[in-house]
Amino acid sequence: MDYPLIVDVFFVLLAILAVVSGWRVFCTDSMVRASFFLLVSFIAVGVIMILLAAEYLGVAMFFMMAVEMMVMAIFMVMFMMNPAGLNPMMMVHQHKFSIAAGAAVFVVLAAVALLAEFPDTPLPGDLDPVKSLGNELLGDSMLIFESAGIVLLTTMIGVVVLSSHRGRYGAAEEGSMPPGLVPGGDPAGMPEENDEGGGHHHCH
Amino acid sequence: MIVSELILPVLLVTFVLVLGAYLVAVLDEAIAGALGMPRATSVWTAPLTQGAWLLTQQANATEAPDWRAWRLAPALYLALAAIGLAVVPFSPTLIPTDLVTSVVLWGSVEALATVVIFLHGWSANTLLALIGAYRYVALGLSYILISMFVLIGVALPAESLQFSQVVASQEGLWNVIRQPLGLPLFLIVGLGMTFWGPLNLADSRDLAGGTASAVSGPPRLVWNLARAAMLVAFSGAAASAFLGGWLGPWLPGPVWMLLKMLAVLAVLLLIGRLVPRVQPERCVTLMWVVFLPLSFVDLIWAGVEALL
Amino acid sequence: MAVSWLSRLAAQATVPVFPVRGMHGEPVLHRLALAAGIELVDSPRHASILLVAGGVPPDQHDALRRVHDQLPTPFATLWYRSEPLDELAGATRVDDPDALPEALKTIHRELMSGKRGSSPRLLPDEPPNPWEGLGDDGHGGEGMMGGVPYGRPMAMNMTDDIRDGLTLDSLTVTLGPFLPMLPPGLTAEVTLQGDLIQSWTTHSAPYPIALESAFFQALQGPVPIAELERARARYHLKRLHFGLRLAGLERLALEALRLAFEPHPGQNRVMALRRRLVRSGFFRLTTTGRGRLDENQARRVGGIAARAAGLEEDWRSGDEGYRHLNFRPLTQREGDTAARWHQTLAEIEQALQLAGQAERDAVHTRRSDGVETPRGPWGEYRPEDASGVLEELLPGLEWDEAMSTLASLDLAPLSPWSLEETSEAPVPTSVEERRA
Amino acid sequence: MELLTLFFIVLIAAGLGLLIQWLPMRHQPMPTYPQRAPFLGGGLPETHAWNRYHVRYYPMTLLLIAFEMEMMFMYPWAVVFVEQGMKAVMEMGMFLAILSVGIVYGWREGVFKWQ
Repeated sequence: MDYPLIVDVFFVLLAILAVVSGWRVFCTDSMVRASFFLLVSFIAVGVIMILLAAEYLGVAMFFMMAVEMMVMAIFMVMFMMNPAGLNPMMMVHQHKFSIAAGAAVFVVLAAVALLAEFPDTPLPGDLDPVKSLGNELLGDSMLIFESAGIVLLTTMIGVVVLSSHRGRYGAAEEGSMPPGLVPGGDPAGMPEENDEGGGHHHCH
Repeated sequence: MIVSELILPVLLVTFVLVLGAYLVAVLDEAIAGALGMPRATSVWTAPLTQGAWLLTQQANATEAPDWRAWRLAPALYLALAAIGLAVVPFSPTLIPTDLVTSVVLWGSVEALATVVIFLHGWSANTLLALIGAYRYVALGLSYILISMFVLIGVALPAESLQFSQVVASQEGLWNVIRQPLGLPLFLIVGLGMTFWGPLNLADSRDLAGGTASAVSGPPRLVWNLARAAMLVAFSGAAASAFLGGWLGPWLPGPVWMLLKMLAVLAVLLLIGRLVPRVQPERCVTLMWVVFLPLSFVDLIWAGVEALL
Repeated sequence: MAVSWLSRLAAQATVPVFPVRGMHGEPVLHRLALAAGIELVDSPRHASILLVAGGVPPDQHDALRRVHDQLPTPFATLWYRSEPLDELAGATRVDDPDALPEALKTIHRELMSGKRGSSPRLLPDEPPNPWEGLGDDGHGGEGMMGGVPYGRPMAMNMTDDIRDGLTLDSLTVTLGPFLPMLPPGLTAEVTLQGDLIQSWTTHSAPYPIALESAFFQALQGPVPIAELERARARYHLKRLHFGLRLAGLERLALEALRLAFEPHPGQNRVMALRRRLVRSGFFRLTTTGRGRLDENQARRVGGIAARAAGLEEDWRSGDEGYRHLNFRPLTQREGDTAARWHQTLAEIEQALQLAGQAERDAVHTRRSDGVETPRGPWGEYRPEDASGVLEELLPGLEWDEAMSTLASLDLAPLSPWSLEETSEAPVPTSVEERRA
Repeated sequence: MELLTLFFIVLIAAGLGLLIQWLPMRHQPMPTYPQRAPFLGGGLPETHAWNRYHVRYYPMTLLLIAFEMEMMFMYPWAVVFVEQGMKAVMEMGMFLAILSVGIVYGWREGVFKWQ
């Protein structure tokens, strides 16, 4: 394919940016900084994707990662000691194992990159990747797409169940009880005390 | 080619951004004066004198700020405003950057703005700024879905994610009439992005200035400038998504575009002066329970309308 | 060259003033709020002049020094009816409220042109705690959390949250006495978890507020009800100004203030203000039904807060003069922030209506063993500081809710002197105008 | 080319933002420690403000992530909407219905309130 030299230059610069900021994630003391270094890394990758003509995916990457890293930063700050890194600390654990794992993954990926035979079919010039993506979503992959919707709905419900403190029937830790069907009656929809049939005991 | 594709767009964006930010300040002063607030100096010089004063004031520091993030946040916010304006078409040919997915890019500007505004409050390491930052995240994460729905709504008839195509699709009828819910919802997004007026949860009065409470001097100037610039960028997006961008009789396209941007700005600034600040918790509930379902309706409306 | 050009431009800017609200300093700040070319800002970082309006008790001088030192250079101080701190003996002092706006502008101009140097720093340039380089990496202390990194310890007091029981750090700060959102003089030790107030301990009460002399005369003998009720309406309109400004409705806040400065504000204008307030969404958007006082607390606070919680307590009901005007105390039921503002607006309207009626018939008060002040009944005792209720009321509220609740409550004790007496310096304007 | 233009625009805007801050600040001395103390109206904090901050809308953020995932499918879908006609309408209807269930459920459980 024919492309100007400047694309190569930008690719190299962005690749360096992605790797360096990815590395900085592990050497900064502040959780918030770590999250946003990761964001920078993802943005660099996103720009590379745009350079590779995957315009929608690249821009979507900015979008998704900005939101996701923001949420990650929030949760980091909520649950980690010393979230701002006022005292220095080590961000990495299990050094030997992680070095070995990192090296192994690098070798495997590098091998894939070098040894695999990539298809060399040039794309048609008038291809509109966004359009083909849309047609795919409405065509062959419709079922996958819709089931993804259902899966995400389950995720949402799971999230709400796990994290919401304020249930429909009162605070979660008080063992929220639905109100009775008659005033002062037993909670509605609760299983009987001696009923052991609930859920996971049934294996088959 | 270099001139028309590189230098001209860059100059155009810089010029509109700076001039627009100045006009935002002038317009806001004028609206305040018209609503009966005491103003001594002329509205035309007030932003300049205020800016000059901020340049002479010492830049404040806090005890242990996250220096780099603190200084970068206003500059990055300004850069995001520039990106936002860069995807806005001024005429069929005068488009600073005509990306195929410019509508999605605009969405990511919104998402990244949340990050930058959070950083501005977080880096100061002071209580009031920190509360402002976290509050803003609640708002930022709430309006983003509304914006997505509304923008997908305008992309439907255009069959494209490109702002220039969106404008072109409004040749017959502007989206503001075709999708009546779209513009009001999008204006809410605009107020949220710039935390202006009723949605000023980040830099509010009950936090003594919130994320800006600990900054002074030049960094504060850049922050104010960036906020105004973001309003300009937003008005560009709103004008091209709903008001038919460059379309209009008699006048040349770019002039129409600028006029429409001014109109959007005037509406936003007026809302900012007339509506009280929404309580944060209520704001999140409103966004999810009222405005988000409304944006569903808008999308369905847009979909049905596009097929008819 | 360029710099002098810049400072010439800066000299013409709207003067950003951070007001330190001292004792009896409110009236002049209300005037400044209406003055052109002056902006009252909320953070000392945004100001070029520190205006100390009214006296500051000696035990709060340290807090004043801290606020003074937080203004970025170049800045100056101006003392309005207040003795400058010893270190700042040469600072400008102005006692005439009419001369104040001009004085502020002059100081700003002189500051920008370099004719006047910046105010000196009062506190030594030292970190709050010495930086301790201990531990493995030269940081604060053992492990991740210890020591005093950058001169301050880290927040590491784990407490259970009162809303959802998550155990997370809490942050303890001392707020006030000059925080613009709090009543002037109020200091409190506040523990926050996130933006939720976990505990609130009031350390010092708000400064006493001075009422107009009409209320004092009512304790001596009969006074015209018209005068009394107009003074009441003015008092509440000024409170409304504060609440609306905090809610981001600057325009209506100024409208309320302008009404307060009018000698004979019309009832219909208050009604128009109320309509605009409702239409702007003030009651729906800025309040969430929190800040509810129970009966006991409401009685302790008295006045508007009590009647907003449904207590029909009003000295005026026992007065012959008022009975002649068919006075009946208004009440609300909810007793929360919104109800207090509804009650305030209703009472302003009622006061103006009573004033109009009383003027026609020249009705005077009959009772002089007590008076219903805007702050509550003054019979045997003067209404006292009620900031104790905050300790029960504010925990569990989010910051914005807490601040709007605070604005809707009137907690300060009443001063034994009237508004006219507290301005001891000679005042050039007539008494009639001063009262406004 | 568009990317290059965008790159320059970002560079200029961010550079301008940093320059305005940096130029006047070059020769300024560091503010004194009392000036750098957090503004609390004369009061002081006991500790740094950075702490394990209790973000009270955390369930909402999680809901948002799940939601946003689904939304990203919708952009490409919008492009082919008119082409596909009724099929796209049906799909959108299903999609929005699924999403609405999530929101209604979250609302009933009080997710959009401060925990």
